[in-house]
Amino acid sequence: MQKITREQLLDRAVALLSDGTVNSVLGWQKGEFDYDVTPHIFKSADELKEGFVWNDFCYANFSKYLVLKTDRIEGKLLVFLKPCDTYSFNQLLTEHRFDREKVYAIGVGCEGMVDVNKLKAAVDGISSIEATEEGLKVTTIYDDEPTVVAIENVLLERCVNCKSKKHVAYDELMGEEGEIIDSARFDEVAALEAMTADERFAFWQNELSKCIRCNACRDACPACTCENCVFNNPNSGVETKAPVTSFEEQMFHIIRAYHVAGRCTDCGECSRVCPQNIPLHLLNRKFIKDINECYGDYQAGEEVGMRAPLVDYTLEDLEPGEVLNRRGEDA
Amino acid sequence: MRKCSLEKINLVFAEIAKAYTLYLPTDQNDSSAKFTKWEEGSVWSNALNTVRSPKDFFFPQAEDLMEFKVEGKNIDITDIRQESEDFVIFGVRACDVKSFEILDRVFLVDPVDSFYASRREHGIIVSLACTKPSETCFCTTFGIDCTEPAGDVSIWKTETELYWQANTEKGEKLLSYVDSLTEDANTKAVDEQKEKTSVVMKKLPLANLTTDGFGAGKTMELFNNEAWDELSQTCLGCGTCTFVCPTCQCYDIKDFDTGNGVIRYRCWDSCMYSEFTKMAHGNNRLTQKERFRQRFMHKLVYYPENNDGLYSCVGCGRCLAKCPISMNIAKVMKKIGGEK
Amino acid sequence: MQVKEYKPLIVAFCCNWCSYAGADLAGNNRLNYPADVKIIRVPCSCRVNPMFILRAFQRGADGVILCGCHPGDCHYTSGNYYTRRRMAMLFSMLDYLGIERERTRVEWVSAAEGAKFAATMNEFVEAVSALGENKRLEDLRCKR
Amino acid sequence: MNKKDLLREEIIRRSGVNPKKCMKCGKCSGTCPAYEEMEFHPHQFASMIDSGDIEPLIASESVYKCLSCFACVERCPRGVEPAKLIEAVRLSVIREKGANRMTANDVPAMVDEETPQQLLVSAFRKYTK
Amino acid sequence: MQRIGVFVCWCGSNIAGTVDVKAVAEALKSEPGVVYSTDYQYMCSQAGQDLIVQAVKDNNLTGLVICSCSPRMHEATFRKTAATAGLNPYMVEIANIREQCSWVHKEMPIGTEKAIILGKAAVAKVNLNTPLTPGESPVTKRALVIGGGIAGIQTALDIADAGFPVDIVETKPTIGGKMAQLDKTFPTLDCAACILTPKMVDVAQHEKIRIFSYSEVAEVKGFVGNFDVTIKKKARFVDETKCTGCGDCVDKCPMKKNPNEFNMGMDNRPAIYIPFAQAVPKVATIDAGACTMLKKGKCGLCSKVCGAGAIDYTQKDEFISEKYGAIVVATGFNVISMDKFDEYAYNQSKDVITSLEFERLTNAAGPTAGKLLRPSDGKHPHKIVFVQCVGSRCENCAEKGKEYCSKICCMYTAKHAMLTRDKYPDTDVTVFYIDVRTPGKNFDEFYRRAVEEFGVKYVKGMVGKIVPEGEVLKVQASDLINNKQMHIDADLVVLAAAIEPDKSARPLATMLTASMDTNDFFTEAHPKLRPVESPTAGVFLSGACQGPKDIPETVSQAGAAASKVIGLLCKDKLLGNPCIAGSNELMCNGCSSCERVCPYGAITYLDKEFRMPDRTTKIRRVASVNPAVCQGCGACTVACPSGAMDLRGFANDQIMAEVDAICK
Repeated sequence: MQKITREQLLDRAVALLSDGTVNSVLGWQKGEFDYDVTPHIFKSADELKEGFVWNDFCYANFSKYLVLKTDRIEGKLLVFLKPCDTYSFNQLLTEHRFDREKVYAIGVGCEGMVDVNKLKAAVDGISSIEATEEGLKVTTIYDDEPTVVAIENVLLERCVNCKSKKHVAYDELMGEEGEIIDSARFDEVAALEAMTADERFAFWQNELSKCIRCNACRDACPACTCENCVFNNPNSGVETKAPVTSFEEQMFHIIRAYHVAGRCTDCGECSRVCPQNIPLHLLNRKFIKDINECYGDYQAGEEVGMRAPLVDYTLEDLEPGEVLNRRGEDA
Repeated sequence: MRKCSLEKINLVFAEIAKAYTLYLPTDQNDSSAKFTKWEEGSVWSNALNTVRSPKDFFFPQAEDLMEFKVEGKNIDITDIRQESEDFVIFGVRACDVKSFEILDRVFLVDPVDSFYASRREHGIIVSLACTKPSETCFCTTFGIDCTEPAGDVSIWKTETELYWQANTEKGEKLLSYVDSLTEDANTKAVDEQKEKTSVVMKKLPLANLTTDGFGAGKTMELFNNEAWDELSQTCLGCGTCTFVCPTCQCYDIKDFDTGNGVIRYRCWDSCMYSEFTKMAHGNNRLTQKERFRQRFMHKLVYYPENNDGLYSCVGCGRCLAKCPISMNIAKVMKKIGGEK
Repeated sequence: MQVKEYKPLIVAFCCNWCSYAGADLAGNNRLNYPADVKIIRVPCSCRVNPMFILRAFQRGADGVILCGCHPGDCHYTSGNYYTRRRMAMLFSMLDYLGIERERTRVEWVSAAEGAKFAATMNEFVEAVSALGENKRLEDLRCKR
Repeated sequence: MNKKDLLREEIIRRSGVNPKKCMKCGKCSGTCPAYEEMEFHPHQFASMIDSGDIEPLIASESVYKCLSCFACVERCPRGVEPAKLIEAVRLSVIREKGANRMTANDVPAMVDEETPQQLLVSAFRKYTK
Repeated sequence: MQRIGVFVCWCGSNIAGTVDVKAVAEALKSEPGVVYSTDYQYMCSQAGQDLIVQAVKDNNLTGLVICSCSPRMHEATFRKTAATAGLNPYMVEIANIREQCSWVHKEMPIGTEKAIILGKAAVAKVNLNTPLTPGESPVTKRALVIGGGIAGIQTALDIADAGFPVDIVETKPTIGGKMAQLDKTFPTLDCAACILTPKMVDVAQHEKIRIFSYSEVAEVKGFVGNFDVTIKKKARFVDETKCTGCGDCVDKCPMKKNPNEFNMGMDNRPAIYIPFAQAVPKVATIDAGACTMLKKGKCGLCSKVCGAGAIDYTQKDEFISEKYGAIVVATGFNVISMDKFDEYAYNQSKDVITSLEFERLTNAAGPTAGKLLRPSDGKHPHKIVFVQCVGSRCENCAEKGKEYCSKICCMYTAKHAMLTRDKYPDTDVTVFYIDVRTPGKNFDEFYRRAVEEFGVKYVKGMVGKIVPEGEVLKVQASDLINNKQMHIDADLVVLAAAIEPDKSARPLATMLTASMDTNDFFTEAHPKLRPVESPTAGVFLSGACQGPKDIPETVSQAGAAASKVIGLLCKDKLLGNPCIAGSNELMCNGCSSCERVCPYGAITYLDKEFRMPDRTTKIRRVASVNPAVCQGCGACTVACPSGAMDLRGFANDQIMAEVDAICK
């Protein structure tokens, strides 16, 4: 259950709209069900009052929209940013992808967002969801007794392993300032690293073969904002539209992870949006873990203007062979 | 109508698998279901439906069409098509069965798509009536009765029994293989089950969603509707909705130069993509709004206009569940078609 | 059917200033190494895009080796330092995906190290041969 | 590894000092206040430990003559920290003998008003394991 | 579609001995684009080249593949051949079938097979080659030298003598730098002033040289051949054109107690001053922080006594913009601060001094008029201790000293010790050293003379501490050879303090996009082969800004830098390497990744208006490569995620085509 209420955010948004600080609001709009919240640009107070929501399903990371939307909009755009979103926000600013002057950012405290897939696996036929202190009280269309689902059982993976409750960018903060968390987010990567090469190959083969190349991971990723993605560009030599072979599946995911390496803030959108539930964050986190281990701790988006590790070097960097064998011959 | 005990289901599968390649939904480790090839030990999933629709069996995401080699002025073409064998898709829901009709109207009209036609000919559809529809279901909107699935064979599942009814010759033949495992039955239990299901159907959140706002004569009005702007403004332009959709049928044809020849293949395309239908002069749909509109106009307006009023959506709810930003056809229909 | 002896296919990217010259020196000194190694000349090791390496594997290469000037000796002062990071990260990722780590290598070979070039190639070809054909990172369409 | 090398490894591990970093400038011995008292001087500890000549150091009284004032550590331009090397040798002497030369019980007898606390700390460092 | 001609060279038996050249020529005939294929004994011979030219004409060839020796050998030759035949020289690719094929393989079938594959790769590449023309840019025939020490002076004179105008920018009121402060120079012991001041006068009188003294570089824009530099002339409150340097104002100024920088603060100067007698320009400067007229509006004496009417209290900082073709950095060095070396008691006793202060003490124009007297009491010291490597070779004390060897200390300490013993034989001189490093012409002989002829005591060991006690300095040190500790009661201690780059170097490097090492020394384009060029084209390095150097080395490097500058300024136009990076603006995200990896600062960003697909316009930040600065390494092409950045001559599609051809 979120500590900040919908009304608090709504009042602030309405106030900023009416005093002319901003003239549109990027927020979450209620959907058909209690969980299908859609990002939406609200243009008026009435629209906000009718459709704005803030609940445990406001998982969408708005940062990427700023690249596309800020130059299409007159005046300033109010955007709500959860702590993890602020890292993407900074990273995009570092890469000059939008104009900071066009944005008014409100940092919103976040208690973790719900993974709808997990919730649906726990309860079939959801008709309504109510956030309570005990958890989510879910009623069904089958007239069963309402079920109370503990939030911690249905959190998004990225929230289970939340890396920071601290907002690293905002014009205004609503709720308390949190801390950077020493999370266990690399445990899964370490577990994979501990496997044999054959086991790892089998694991990834199984996961990546599910890919349908819908591009949701790329299109939701705040680091993937290329004007023209290499995978869409027929002249790039790697353009593909469908995962025709297992090589192309690997190719797509390796290159995508490589292109965002050092720039990925680990916001987790790729894994969330994947319709095939491929744990794509494990690819990005591998790069982050390697970068941390080999070149010193680095969190993309922590500050604006940081030099990403792959466009940097030191004279003492490890050799590629040393990096490969730093845990022994085959681990 | 024939019936068999659910306890014997694996024997039935084994029997079918002797004669055909059998595909059925099985549970995956991420709590989703997927059509997989039946093998000894496969467990039929209880899930309402699979993430990927069974359209993949007839219209796969990628398929090679031919191979050719150019040397000087000679082009050497090889037909690499492999004759398909008869196969059975077991447990297809009513909505998905309907989707084949929609695809047929695209691929089987002149000029017939021989790749698709061949697969359709060899495929046998065993449909399954729904007992526990989900909140994202809205098949009734398109006149589909989930308790009366079509297909070569229709089956109904009760607590203990499976009821079988062959609808076509292909279906009769299939049933004949499992004759010894089934017995004649009356429709009583099935009717009761249908009754129960229809009670749930009436309570579905989208039960009142209608197509009234769409239909002949409204093309321009709908096309110019102002709400498209707002609906499409946060669309990411990924192709998730089109790729999980059982009725989306757009594809691209591409060449892959292996170095020793060229493979011409086709693969799914998505009208959500900026390069979709890109031509020499450029793109004809320039913004995400136009691309977004195209998808829904096609499903709800253009397709029905060309196909005797048949909508090209079956209300399976996959896009509702999978859209990264939870924008979907139900929201579009309410906004554009006017809420009832 | 005649059983063909397995010959690995090795693509070597060599920077123009050091390693390519080192390979030339190996030639001048008539130092043998297997003909399985095919060299592609690039201005600097930092020109090598990970996509080139994946492309080589896709097309059936069994091993890819990247040679550049020794760190500190780059003709462009810093190119090989970037290469070092890029390749360390790429190879680590390939390893993570279960691709045999012996199939990729970075080696610093100066223009004076003809002997090292030949020795490196002999050693690399041997290591890749021991692994056999690259099955994990190939595009089956290219093997038809 | 022979005994000599083992001892050398042990001293280096225990001290955390790399004697190879020594550039033999002699600033440690130049700064040492106990120089005249010591048979072997701070710079010799660095070079003798590096070459494995540790037996003479163990046998020498020098390890107890070092005041542990750490002036050499402070002044060394290469970060070699000779006092830590001396302490490591001293510890191996005391540990080999298996007994502390000073116990906490001895302290009250030694304390008078004038004794600086630092001296006691130094003494403990020097005479116990 | 290209029309490619393939030319397979036998190289006598060098290639033909292991490669069946006829088979290679035959095999490549059927490759896409190939319309002509042949072989010849020596392709590089005149007859071979004629054959190529003829084939181009006969077959209307558009691209050439030469299967021959290494491109490092004959690429230039065959490019010229192509040009002769009327083709663009960059439409030629070489398949290296000698060094990398016939010479390293023994069996004919294997060599032939590989040669064919290498040939196919070259054909695949040429199919994608495009004609390239080197970019041209004009050269402004004027050089800027930043720093007016011996390095800057020598560079400026050499350039000016070649006929090119040169401007020198010097932050101090006079040029001359550190050398002007020195007394004698090792190892010949000639007087620094005697050899430097004539050069300073040469500079002042040279019609091609302008001196901007008391000035700084404020801004640098542009690139090689075309730098736009803004120079800030600090207000000196004296009109340089009027001041005659008579010194009347200096004598009359009442504010006499200001530390004299030129004498290392060991005596005082007035608020209006001329640093030293031979200053160039010999013009007075008012120290605004010390002048009561400027601070409080009272006094004005100098103005009254100035016969030339040169004093102008209203003078303001002035900004001058000038165009240059080349920039030479000669910012020099400083002695590091001794504040943190408590053990040497530098801050506790006036009698502990640095070597540069010692120079002034022994200089006839110094505070003691050349007599060696203790700063504390003016007495003659009888026991002097010299300490070497103070703050040099200091690994763990980055906040105190420097990790590197300062290089010049061994020699100047020997010089000081020798001169002291020579002039004052009653003085006991001890030098404490870690190593004595004297590589240089007549250097070691000089040091040995100090020991053997002049009786300087060299002790291998280091001073551990110095304690001032009454009139003496208690020096405690080790003598490692004799294995004893030494205690000396010295009258004077001289510290050979480490040197470091001038503080102005770092901001200057940023302006010039020239790279620096961690110690703030400028890095050279290549440590061995291009030691006087910075990696940034058009920026050259002279003197100690690149690393510690003595005078002879500085002067030779200054000359080398000048010759590089002259070589550049001689040209009317700069022809670039056409194999450079280029950004496809439609695909560029403006993310700055390429800019960050570019070692030459060749990439800048423009805000450009683009027509969007929906017919609106949008202003986007896009990368732009300066063709005159880019050297074509390709680092940017990989840093670019969208593939907008590509390298001409080694383009993505070309390299991938080679990969494909090899893996076929």
